Amino acid sequence: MLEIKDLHVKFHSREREAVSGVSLTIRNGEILGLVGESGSGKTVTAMSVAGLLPRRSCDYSGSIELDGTELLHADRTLLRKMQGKEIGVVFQEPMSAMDPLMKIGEQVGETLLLHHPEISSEDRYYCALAAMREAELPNPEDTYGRYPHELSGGMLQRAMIAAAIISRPKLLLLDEPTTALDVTIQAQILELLKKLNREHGISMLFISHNLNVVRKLCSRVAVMQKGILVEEGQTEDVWENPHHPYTKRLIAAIPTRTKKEAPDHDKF
Amino acid sequence: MKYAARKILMLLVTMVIVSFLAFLAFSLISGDPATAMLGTEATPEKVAALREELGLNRPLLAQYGTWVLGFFTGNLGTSYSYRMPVSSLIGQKLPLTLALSLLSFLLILVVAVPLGIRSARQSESRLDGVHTALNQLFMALPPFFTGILLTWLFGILLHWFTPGKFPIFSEHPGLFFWNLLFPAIAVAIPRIAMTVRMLRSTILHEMNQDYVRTAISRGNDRVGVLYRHVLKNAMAPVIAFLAQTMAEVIAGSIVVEQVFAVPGLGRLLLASIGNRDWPVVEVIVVILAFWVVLANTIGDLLSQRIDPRLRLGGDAR
Amino acid sequence: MNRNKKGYLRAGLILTCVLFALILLGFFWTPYDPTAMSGSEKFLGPSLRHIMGTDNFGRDIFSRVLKGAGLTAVIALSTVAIGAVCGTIVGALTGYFGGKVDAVLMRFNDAMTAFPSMLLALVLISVLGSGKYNVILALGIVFTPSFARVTRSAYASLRDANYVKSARLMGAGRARILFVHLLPNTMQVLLPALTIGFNNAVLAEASMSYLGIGVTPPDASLGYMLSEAQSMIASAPWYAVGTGLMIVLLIFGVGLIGEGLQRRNGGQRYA
Amino acid sequence: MTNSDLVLSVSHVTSGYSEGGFLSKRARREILHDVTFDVHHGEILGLVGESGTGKTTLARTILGMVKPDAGTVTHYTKRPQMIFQDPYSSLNPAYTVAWILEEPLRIFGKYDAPERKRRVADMLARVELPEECLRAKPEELSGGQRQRVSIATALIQRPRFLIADEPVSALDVTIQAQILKLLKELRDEFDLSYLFISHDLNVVYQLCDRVLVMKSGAVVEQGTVDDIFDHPKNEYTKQLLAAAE
Amino acid sequence: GDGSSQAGSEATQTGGSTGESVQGGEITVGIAQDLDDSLDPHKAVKAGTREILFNVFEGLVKPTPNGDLEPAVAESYVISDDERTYTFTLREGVQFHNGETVTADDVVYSIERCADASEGEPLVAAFSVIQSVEATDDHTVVITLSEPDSDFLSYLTTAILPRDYADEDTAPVGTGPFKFVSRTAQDAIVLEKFDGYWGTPAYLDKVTFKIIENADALVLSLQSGAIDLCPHLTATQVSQLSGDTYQILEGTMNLVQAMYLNNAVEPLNNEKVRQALSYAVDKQTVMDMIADGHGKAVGSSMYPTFTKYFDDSLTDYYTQNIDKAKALLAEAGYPDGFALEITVPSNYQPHVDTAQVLVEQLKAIGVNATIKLVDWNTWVSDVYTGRNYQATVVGVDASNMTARAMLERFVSDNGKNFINYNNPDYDDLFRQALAEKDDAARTEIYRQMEANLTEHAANVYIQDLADLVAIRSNLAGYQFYPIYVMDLASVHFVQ
Ligand SMILES: Nc1ncnc2c1ncn2[C@@H]1O[C@H](COP(=O)(O)OP(=O)(O)OP(=O)(O)O)[C@@H](O)[C@H]1O
Ligand SMILES: Nc1ncnc2c1ncn2[C@@H]1O[C@H](COP(=O)(O)OP(=O)(O)OP(=O)(O)O)[C@@H](O)[C@H]1O
Ligand SMILES: [Mg+2]
Ligand SMILES: [Mg+2]
Repeated sequence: MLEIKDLHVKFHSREREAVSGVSLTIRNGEILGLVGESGSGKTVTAMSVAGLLPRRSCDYSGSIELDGTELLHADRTLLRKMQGKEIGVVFQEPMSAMDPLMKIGEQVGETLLLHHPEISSEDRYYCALAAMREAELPNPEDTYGRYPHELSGGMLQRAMIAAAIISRPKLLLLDEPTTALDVTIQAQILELLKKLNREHGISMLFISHNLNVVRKLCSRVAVMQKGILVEEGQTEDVWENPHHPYTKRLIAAIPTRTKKEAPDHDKF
Repeated sequence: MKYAARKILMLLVTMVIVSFLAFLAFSLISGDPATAMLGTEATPEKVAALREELGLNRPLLAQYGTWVLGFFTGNLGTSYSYRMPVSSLIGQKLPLTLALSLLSFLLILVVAVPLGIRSARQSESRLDGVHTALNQLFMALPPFFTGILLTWLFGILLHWFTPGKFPIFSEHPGLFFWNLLFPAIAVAIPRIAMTVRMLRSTILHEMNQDYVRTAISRGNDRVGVLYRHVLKNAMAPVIAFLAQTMAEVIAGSIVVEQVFAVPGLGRLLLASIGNRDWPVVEVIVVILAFWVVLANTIGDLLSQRIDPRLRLGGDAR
Repeated sequence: MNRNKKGYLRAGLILTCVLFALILLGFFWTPYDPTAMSGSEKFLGPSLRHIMGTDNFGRDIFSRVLKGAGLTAVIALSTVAIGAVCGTIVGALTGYFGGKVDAVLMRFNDAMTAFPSMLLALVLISVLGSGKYNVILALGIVFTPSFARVTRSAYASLRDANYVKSARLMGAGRARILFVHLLPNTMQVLLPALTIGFNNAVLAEASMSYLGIGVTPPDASLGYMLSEAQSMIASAPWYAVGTGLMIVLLIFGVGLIGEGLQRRNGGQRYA
Repeated sequence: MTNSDLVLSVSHVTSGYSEGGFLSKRARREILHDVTFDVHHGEILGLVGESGTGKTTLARTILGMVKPDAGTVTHYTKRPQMIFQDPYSSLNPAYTVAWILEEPLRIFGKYDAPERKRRVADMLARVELPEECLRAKPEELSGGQRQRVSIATALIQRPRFLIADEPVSALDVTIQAQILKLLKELRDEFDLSYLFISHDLNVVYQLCDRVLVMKSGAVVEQGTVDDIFDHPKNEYTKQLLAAAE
Repeated sequence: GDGSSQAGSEATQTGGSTGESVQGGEITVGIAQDLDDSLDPHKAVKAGTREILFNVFEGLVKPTPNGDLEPAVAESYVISDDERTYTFTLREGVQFHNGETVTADDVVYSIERCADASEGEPLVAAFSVIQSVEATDDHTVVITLSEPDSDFLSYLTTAILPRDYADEDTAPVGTGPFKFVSRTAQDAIVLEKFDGYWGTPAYLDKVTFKIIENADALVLSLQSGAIDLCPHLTATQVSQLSGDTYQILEGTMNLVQAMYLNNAVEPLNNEKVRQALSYAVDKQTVMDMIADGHGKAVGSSMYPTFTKYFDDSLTDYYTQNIDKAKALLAEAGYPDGFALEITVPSNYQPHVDTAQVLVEQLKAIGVNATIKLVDWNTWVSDVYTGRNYQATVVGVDASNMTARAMLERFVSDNGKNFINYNNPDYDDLFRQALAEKDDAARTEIYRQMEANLTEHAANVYIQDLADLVAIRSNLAGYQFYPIYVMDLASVHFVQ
């Protein structure tokens, strides 16, 4: 469904390519995990898909096709038609990613306003409420009229998800959606994503540097390092049998609850 | 509403402090109103008698008390030098200064806001550097210098207006504003440049915020982002800035009134300080301070209406 | 935005350096004695002999502008120095410690800023009397609150930085934290504020002298000269233009530096 | 267990923040409620709990940055230090690493310049940073390098007790592992005791000897790592463990 | 329209175009000083206020352009042989602007008001010789003096006010050819022709005095044609008026501009030093510099339009002589000069300009002079009343047309002796002059007093400033007076 071929992105202000030669596919209804160290180009890859590259300040090549539509080189008018409607994006920092002066509900409904101007504002209101309910926001009628600063991080992240799914996009890009959250809330959001994937068949690109999380959610995983895709495969395969040394290190570094080598209890 | 009430209370407190400080300052300033009034006719006996008559021998606090009491009963006192009620004296001057200040402020709004938005939108253009430099140049034009050039060019060489002539509003409203326009321009030019700069960088700052990326990801185009999201967000700091501008415009008027011989509050203030005509000075100081504090309070209240985060009771700025 | 980052700073520095070099030169040498009068050379237009022409006493305007700019610059610099030092100390104390002192001082600050700065300067000059030293003092006092405001907010925002806490844990004294650890970090906002302050000081001094309540002859600051020039605007427009231009260039140069500094910070801060 | 065994004892501490300004009345918001625990010599005590429960507040109270309303904090060592969660604001951006590392010694005031230089170089080597870092300003360093510099500054005065407030949560997983390893090594080398704050249970499990679990400003459970992880008694602890699975 | 200023000549000087005079019309007069003063003619203290109130008020007698007094509210008067009783017969049907007829009671009220000494000095100091004022009938007022005073009559130009009227301060009512209409502070004073005037009525229907304090703005207003008539311009200002919209009349200001010296402070208490300063100054250069040569040099405290008293031989008593000045300084013990602070009121440009020229001239003899500009009120309190200064450049004028008004102030114990002049001979002469009944002899004594001031270099005398009046080309009839007034009753449009 999504096909990234040989993607290169280089920012004018940087020496090194941020993304060099990444090729990826996401199949219908699949959740692909993208992991890698900070600065490895995960976000840039996702932004290229979403049409959010700052085109003036970087060079890019390759191709990105969503169901046969070329996105990377598409003009802004076409992109605008796809953005929000076909591709939804959920960003890492929900607080700064929401317009602080716009009501939550209006932000959730904004995609509809832009892509379906024919829908009356009343209908839009109900659609927004429905989407918020779907994203398991408690008490959506009340939340609709609130402003971002009045909500907790977890609620905001749900609102972001509601906004992203309101127009039933084919593809959802999730850029570290749980990193800023508490473990308990993190778990709830992951459940929610699983449910959406199950019930609506939305494909997802899930970016994280938390391998445990990726393992819980994704069927396939891709590993990036310094702009290069170093490994890709079924999650369990990669887990059990990492090939690339970086992947190996990454997995080794995961704090697990294995027994410590030398417990020194004698001090107690 | 609690917020508004608190702001208004603050305003009153500030006004009381200001009026008292002003009063205190007069007692420190060298020179005595009675001597000033008598001029070359002053003899010690005459001065003493006049001081008695004016109540200048009473303790400072008592004088202040009388003044405050009078203020609230609508009696602003009597000018020492003009021997007429301060209220009617100010009444003749205030409209002109207000008109001048409001006109400059209007000019600033009308010119600077579109220019600022434009300049932000064109921040990537090749000419941006030139625009910024020009903007800095305009910022460097002191109103009294611009004023002199304007009178020379339009008053003397081109005869577009008559320097020093300010027709009464009720008689020639058109001419009144036409003649005020030139001083207003002189006051406005550097402020316009500052406002453009402020708007530009605030908008650019907002443009770089994450929520703009979110908005685009939903399918907004640049214009939509600007008008639906960015401008609203840029508004709160801009309003605070404009409030400050509004406050400073009146100070700019004081100087420019001198350049264009506008018979407004500024000139009355300067003359009254020279004459040690404290009843007049006190009222003008209170009016000016009220204007400044009011502008800031209105700015705060407006920002707070726009930005729900401030409704928690925080301060704009 | 990136393209011009350095450009403004450089252009501003060059312009300002040239002007200050001229001004410095003016302290020791001017083409003519700036006070020497000549009945036969009244109101000469700009020429090679007198590049800015002469005034009603036949004095060379360029020489006077140099001297006047010198006085204006000295006043503005001293004013900024006083305002910045006092303002920084007040701002540091209130911003860092907060609490009641802060609240009271800031209320006082608000009351001070409720007077338009011109008015405050006027009142102070009435108390102190006119003349250049009093102008410096008065303007220094007038500008203190704005510096205090800027540094206060800088200090308040830095107060909770972790490196401050760790410095405290290590046993650093308050003065050391305020002026060794924190002061360099306020430069980002203080430097642009200094340029703005300088420009405001030039403007304020010029306005006051223009109104005849600042510097008095035979000291001639640019503002006083401009008020002289205004009365001759029809017969000697070059006088006003030359004098005004000097003010404009001074402010413009320093303004560019400020612009450059702010862009270097990438900050959008306003003093 | 004697008192000489303790580096810190916190007993019945209640603490919080004052709110409100000049004209509105000041209210005290209580964050910590009756917190009691000890830190023993040489141990790493983990502190877990969800965001906003008051873990940082507890650290501040221990270090005297927040005055407790009730209860006592007793230190048995001198100059306890802290490593902060955010490596980006824990180093003074105005100075070079060399200056930053030397500053604690200057404040300490016992050593002359060459001695200070020597100690700085030693410490730099100890936290495995290259020499050229000395001339760099913090902004030129990566997150992991910064956290190493923070650790070095915290240790250069040779404290015996260190509070680490989520020292790795802002870092990459691979870097996290390195820093945790370093912290462990330093414990033995410098004879340190830690209070290690984290919300990552797995990290705590790997590093700590004992764990405190906090919820809403109160300690709900404490015990050795094995006890807590294998036999959680408190409902909240169970939830946490389940979420971390 | 040549307004040469020899007062006392047979022709009344008038200024303006020739042509057929027209009744009616309105003009705007520019004035450089605000009337921030009481408008009560007895209380007004500023010269600028009195200058304008001249059109609104009259006394029993009033001055004429050639320096005489002519009956005004009084139709005639008789002075008794012992010069102690003045009997005035009031003119029939003189009206106040409020429509009421002037009665003897009003006159008595007005004179007594100015003679009241209950608050120290009376409003008109010379009225302290008044013993009684009586209305013998509705048309006759008798004033009795305690001792004869030959100058007494000239003080009776004091305005006659209606008796039961309380608002003179802000809405003055008098008997002059113009009546007061309104005042807007710092903006304008409006006068209208008074139809009930007893004498030759004014030509103009309405005169607006437009206040433009800023000398520069004044020029701009002239250039733009907003003003029809403007007195007291400087040569610089005049030089900027081009074209033939205006004609320029030249008179003098009727004042003595000098660098007044505080005779009581070091080193100015040394006569040689004062003389040295006088020798250092070249009056002509001053006039050239500040007024393109306009103005009349003076050598003592008397200005030329007072022809009767003016002694022209004193004018060139000190001609610039640097060597002599230096020698005098050396004799006085200041071979290297000294520092001198000249305090100048900032509100009048010619004085500021003069001071700047003086500073330059004094450099030649090593005197390092600096200017201290102060506002008028500071000048009054520091210099004039406080006498706390070294030197000051101002102009001193006469409040009425007597030599005494110019010379009395230098008597050592006079309250207005702001230069602290202390010369026993001078005090003696003044006593003699007061006692002298013969006019010629008294004039002679006054001239001796002038010479005394000059010889002892009481001040560095400079000039009577030129009074340049710009008047629109189609206006005529402007008259110069030997005192500081502006008479608009004779100004009229011409065809
Ligand atoms: N707008 C930009 N201008 C210049 N460089 C950029 C820009 N955006 C990203 N980069 C650079 O591109 C590289 C890849 O960044 P990217 O944000 O994709 O990393 P990431 O894998 O998402 O890291 P993280 O886990 O920290 O989010 C980095 O070196 C980054 O500095
Ligand atoms: N300086 C402060 N003034 C007032 N309230 C504060 C302050 N600092 C923290 N709080 C409040 O105290 C509570 C506890 O905060 P604390 O920072 O101790 O939590 P934490 O457990 O460290 O959370 P995290 O895991 O997010 O760091 C929070 O509700 C917070 O809003
Ligand atoms: Mg990223
Ligand atoms: Mg914390």
